[in-house]
Amino acid sequence: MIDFTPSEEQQLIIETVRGFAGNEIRARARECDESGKLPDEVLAHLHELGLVANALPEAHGGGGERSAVTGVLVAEELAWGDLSIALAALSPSLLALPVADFGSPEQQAELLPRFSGESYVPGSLAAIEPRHDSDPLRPRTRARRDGDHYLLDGAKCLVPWQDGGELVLVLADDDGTPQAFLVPRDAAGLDATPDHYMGLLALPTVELTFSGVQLPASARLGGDAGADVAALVSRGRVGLAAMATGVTRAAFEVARDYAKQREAFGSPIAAKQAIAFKLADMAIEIDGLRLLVWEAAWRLDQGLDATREAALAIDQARRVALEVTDGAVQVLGGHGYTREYLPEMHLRNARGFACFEALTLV
Amino acid sequence: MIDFTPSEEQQLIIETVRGFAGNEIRARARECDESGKLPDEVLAHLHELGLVANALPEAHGGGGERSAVTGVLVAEELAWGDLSIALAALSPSLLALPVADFGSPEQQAELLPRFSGESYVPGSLAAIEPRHDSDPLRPRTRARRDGDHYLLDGAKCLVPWQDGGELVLVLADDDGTPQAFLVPRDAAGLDATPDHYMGLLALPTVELTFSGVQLPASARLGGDAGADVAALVSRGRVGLAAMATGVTRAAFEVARDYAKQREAFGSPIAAKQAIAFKLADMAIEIDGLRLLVWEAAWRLDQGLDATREAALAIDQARRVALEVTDGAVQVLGGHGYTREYLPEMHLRNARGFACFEALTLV
Amino acid sequence: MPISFELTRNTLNSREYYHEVARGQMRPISRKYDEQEHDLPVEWVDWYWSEGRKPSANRVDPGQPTDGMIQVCVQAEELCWGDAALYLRMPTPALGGSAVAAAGTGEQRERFLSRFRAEGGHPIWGAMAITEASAGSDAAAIQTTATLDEASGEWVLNGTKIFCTAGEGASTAEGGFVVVWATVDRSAGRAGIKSFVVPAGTPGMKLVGCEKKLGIRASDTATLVLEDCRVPPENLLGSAEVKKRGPKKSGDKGFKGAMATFDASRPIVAAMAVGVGRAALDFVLERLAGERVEVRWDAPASDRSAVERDLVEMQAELQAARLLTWRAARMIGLGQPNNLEASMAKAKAGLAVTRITQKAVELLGPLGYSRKLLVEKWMRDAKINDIYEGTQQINQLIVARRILDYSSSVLR
Amino acid sequence: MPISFELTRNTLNSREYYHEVARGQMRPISRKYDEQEHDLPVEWVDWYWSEGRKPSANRVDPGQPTDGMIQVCVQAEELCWGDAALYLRMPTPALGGSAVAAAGTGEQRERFLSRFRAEGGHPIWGAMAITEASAGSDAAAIQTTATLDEASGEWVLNGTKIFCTAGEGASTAEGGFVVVWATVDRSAGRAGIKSFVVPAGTPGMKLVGCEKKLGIRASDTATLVLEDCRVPPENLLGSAEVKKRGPKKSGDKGFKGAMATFDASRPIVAAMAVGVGRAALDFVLERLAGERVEVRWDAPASDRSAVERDLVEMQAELQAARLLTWRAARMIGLGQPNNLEASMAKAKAGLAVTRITQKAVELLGPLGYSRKLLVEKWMRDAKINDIYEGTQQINQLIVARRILDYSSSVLR
Repeated sequence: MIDFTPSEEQQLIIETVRGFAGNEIRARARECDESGKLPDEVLAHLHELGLVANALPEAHGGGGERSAVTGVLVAEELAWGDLSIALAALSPSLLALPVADFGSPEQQAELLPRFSGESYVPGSLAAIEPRHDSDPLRPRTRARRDGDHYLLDGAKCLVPWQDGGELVLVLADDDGTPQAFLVPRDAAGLDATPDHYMGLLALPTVELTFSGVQLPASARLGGDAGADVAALVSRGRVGLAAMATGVTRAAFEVARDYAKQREAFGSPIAAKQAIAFKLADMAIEIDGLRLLVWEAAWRLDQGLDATREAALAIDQARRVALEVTDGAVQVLGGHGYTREYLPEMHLRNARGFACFEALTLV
Repeated sequence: MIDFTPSEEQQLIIETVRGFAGNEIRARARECDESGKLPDEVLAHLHELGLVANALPEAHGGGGERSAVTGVLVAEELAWGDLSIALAALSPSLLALPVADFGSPEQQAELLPRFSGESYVPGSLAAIEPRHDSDPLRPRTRARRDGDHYLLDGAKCLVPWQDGGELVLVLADDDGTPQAFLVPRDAAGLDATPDHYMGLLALPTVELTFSGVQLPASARLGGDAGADVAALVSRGRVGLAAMATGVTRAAFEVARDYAKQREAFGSPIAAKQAIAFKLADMAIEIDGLRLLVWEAAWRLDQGLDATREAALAIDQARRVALEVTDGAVQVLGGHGYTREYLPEMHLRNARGFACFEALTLV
Repeated sequence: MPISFELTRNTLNSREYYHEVARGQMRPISRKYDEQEHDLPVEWVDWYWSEGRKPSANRVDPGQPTDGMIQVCVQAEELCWGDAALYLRMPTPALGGSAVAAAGTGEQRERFLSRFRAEGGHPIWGAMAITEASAGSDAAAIQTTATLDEASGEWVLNGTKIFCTAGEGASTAEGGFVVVWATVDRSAGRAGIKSFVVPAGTPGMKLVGCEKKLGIRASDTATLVLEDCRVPPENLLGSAEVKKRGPKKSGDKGFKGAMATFDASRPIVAAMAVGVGRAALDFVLERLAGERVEVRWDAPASDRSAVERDLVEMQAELQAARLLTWRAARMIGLGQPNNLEASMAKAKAGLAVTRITQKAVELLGPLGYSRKLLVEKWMRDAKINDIYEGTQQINQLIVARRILDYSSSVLR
Repeated sequence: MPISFELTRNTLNSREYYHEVARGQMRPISRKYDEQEHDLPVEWVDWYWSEGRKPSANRVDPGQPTDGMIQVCVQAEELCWGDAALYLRMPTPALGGSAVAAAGTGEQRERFLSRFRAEGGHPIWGAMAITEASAGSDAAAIQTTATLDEASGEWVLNGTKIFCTAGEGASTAEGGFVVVWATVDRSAGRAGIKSFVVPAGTPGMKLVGCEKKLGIRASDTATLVLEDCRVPPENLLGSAEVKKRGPKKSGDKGFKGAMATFDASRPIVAAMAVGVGRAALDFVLERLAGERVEVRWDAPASDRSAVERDLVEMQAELQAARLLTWRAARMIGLGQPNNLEASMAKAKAGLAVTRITQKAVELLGPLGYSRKLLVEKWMRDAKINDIYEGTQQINQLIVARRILDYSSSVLR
């Protein structure tokens, strides 16, 4: 039976995360954006909530409650607080979920407990390449099998790269199919240069170059069959679309509240149709996007193919994220153009969804 | 020096055509749409104005005042009156202008005087094919050279086909390049079936099938070099974009006048921002489109390549025509959905610009 | 219930059935009744009256779980995938029935609605008459009057109603009825507006004619004149009492109650829109697939063709509209107020399918524009969804008021 | 003149010159002063003061035909193709100069503007201060007061101005000035609003700081406080007389006159927008051409790639914006009222370049989003064009009033 009500447990999680995001994350969003630094104490606190660990197998210290639907509910709330912090808080998933899905028993036993331990350990996934037509499923970074090891050559960008991480999961072309490789950050031939973007200022990211980086054959996830990278990419799109929902909701709320409080020509600007209808359209688009995200996540949880639904969700997310955040800046007028208010940051972050791939996973 | 003022002579033509369109054409637009018939007396009167003949060479009875700029000014005003009637009134150009540009001296001497004679003689050009990806420059209708004649095979649609015409100009692929062929309407192997569309109801059109239609080699315009079909297509796009300007202006004006007169909640609906801003956007888009059309036409008159400018104009025309006419229907609400008011016809006609090619030439 | 996107077996069965009805009964006569604008589509009306309305017809097992209003939405979507105009011409109580069900007494519901379930007889229609020449979106501006004839106790109606969907059938076919909105006290504004059931053939109710329209031409959109049209007191829906405005404007609850009918009907209207949009989208997808033009779901945006991008966006828009519709429908079953969500669904669906069908015409080039196919008809039909049952603008207004917590006096 | 799209030789020469300036002087320091947000771009300012402002610099031969205001638009487009923020930081009288030129006497023009043409000296700026915290688009709501000190004959200004472009330079660099809008009589509404030239360094005018902004970071957008700031009577622009509203509202001509400054400035602002949009578009076209992604101008829409379609639409939008801008500019030279056309140009250009630059970021994928290129900066810079000098909404409002022939009291 069709229903749109989160379970009681999910509702509790939503409220917890929303409360924390509203009180702790939002308050630091601007400062983090300006300083280009993540708030360690916030990440530590979020880790305590077990948002990632809950999804990991019980055998490896996790909660055994993997659910993409829960994942998108959490992702929306965190991104509603702040996109950079949300991506950082959930970055352990970038390594942990693929290892849980495709890692060998040894890899799982070695790596998964790290992410359900007492302290926060960041993850990292390299899916985007520095070209206009970057495509996570057709990477130009190449993995060449050479005896019992692989050699990686190529480049990636927009790779989350927080201190404290040891590995990065890299998507590379292996004889015509995309595969995922576990690469130590300090591997020889791997060069990491900090890069900077219009948005995501608080999230440390790097551009990676691979020059004959040598990896053992076991570095490739998924054994002989390899990993289902297409499924990973779908999970990434659904997660990102959920975050887009959160960012747009945040921008919408600022615009709505501003429009009700700001007066011009003797009445609140929200009482003018041009502003009111714009806000109405935003609200409709955000709700429509959220439902597409939920459907895609639900399909993932049912074990159904969700390639199409993930594509629909991210397609809408890209459009809606831009329109709503741009609209929010517009509603605030001159104030929207300043960094005193958040919408300009929402706009900078939101425009990134046009090229974001696999920056989070559900 | 940049200027946007029609010459005095052009201004006089605009006023004449606008007056006639407002008084005579507009009054018959609905009746013609419902009956599917053209008003002969209106076409006769428009012929007397010499709109086509003026552009033909003096040597063949014309006025020798060929100007694409004048052409688009006239096309906009006529289409502001009614699109079907406008296309019919200017249909002689479909044959006369290509013959004037590319016909042999014999063809010019034989054909051109017909169009500057006392009575109206319709023209006809077959550029569109019945497939989703119809492309006038890459026709699938093929002309095969066989000794001293050509054999034509293929199909066309949306071909203007008024009574009284004897020839149709057909675009066909000749060994990899598009060429234009003069085909007698009664040629053996040529079959014409009336076809019907969402709009253009008053303009008789046919679907043509060519089954080994045999033509003398001289039927191909342009001598050994052939005709510059790409230039013809650009002239067609500019003419159509001008007509789109006219149709949208007509729809806009109905919507504007309705909105000022119609009251709801105690004031004219035009005094509501949602309606007023929509009308403002329409006005801006129409003016922007017109200027693109003028620039493309001006380039044609200067003998400059106008492929790009024609593409820009028709690209905008397609978008603007749909948005403005749909918006006009919306402004009129329930009344806009009825055939008591013109915008629903404007919408039906305007949507056709998405597939119209070379239905008029300047 | 947790979040789920799985339709019940009942809904799936019902959808399959109505899809077959749409394909087999409606599509073959779609073009015919688009061209024969004001003719009664007898094949369809008779089939529905004799077969389609049977309780067993929709293949729903009442003993099994249902999706409630979502199931109704799914049915509406399928039938409008068939033909939206024929759907509107079905012999049912339609919006007139919704009004009786919402505001009528048990006796009134029995008296006016049971006949639609009775076996045999001839087809009948219900309709609702609100709009007037000078009262469109502004329903409170209604000029039609209802005057109490103290002597007979009858209400005497006078006025002219336009845009009355199914108004020809409802006003002329014996046994049907039109619910007419009229004011019993103009000085009371909205509070003075009441609705009256006027049986078909009542002296004084005259069918003036039907609108010639852009689309949904098989649907009879009537103009009705009421001239000293008398209805008995038991045909008034709700109370005759006019509650003048109190300090908190509680006085217009009657009007608001009537407007609330729309909260229930808008999800269905939105579902109808989705049906038309899907008709065009399904057709385009199939036709282009035949030409080897298909969406590669895993391709990056930078590698898509323009057509492919359109097809992705059309599907995303349609699905967003459908899910917003289902959400609003689901809330009815849960007893939750859905005024905001119903208007969101209606606004989104109306705009989405207008664009989808317009784009479908474009994507098929001259084929899309031709009357040989139905795509051009679907574009004409779809546009009504931006207009009736609250225009795009009215639904934006309702959404805006809700999200801003503004009354209709602040935001208008 | 007949319809023509041919720029004069003068304009072409001038365009070539300013293009070289943009390429050579501005682009190399674009990123630097985007990152060093509040620093004075000394290289640029000094170069302009010593070289760029020379009358001979723009390569215009006064003996030959010119395109008048269109030439000014072409120059603005080129320089903003270089860097819109650096353009706004140029040591010129800017909008302050426009106000003096429009409303000042010959003596005032000489006194305040000639110094910008004088050789040598140090860079100075003019600025206009209108906006206040509670008076944005609604300029008539200005709270800053100007009180006449009968004793000295001086005007005493009190209030706070925000969003004053070039306000840091104009208020602090000796020789510059800020034109401050203030009311001399609140009860008179618009008619009471007058403008005053406040020389840089006038006691009582205090620079509070500059806004941190999304884009155009090299431009100093200042907050200025006026505390008992005294200016002599000869610094009032126009008449001190307050014409109270007559029966036909002729009383607010002073205000309208001031607002008319915008009719002259809006085409230039629109041209600036076009410059930013073209910067992004040129870059994307060149970059993608390097990857063999190009527009085939003769291809049908059905055969385009999604990227190709975007590139066509971006070029059409930019050219439409440019032509609307030139039309509004041309009307100034012809002495025709251009209030409608100027607002059309501004509205179209602001929206078009916002979308074009946003799309440019998208088309280049992660490269577009990266700070290694300037595309992301152009997107941030472009957005100001939807906001300043009348937001998108204000310009829509002006256009709507004109086409509907509605006064500001009917449509607001």
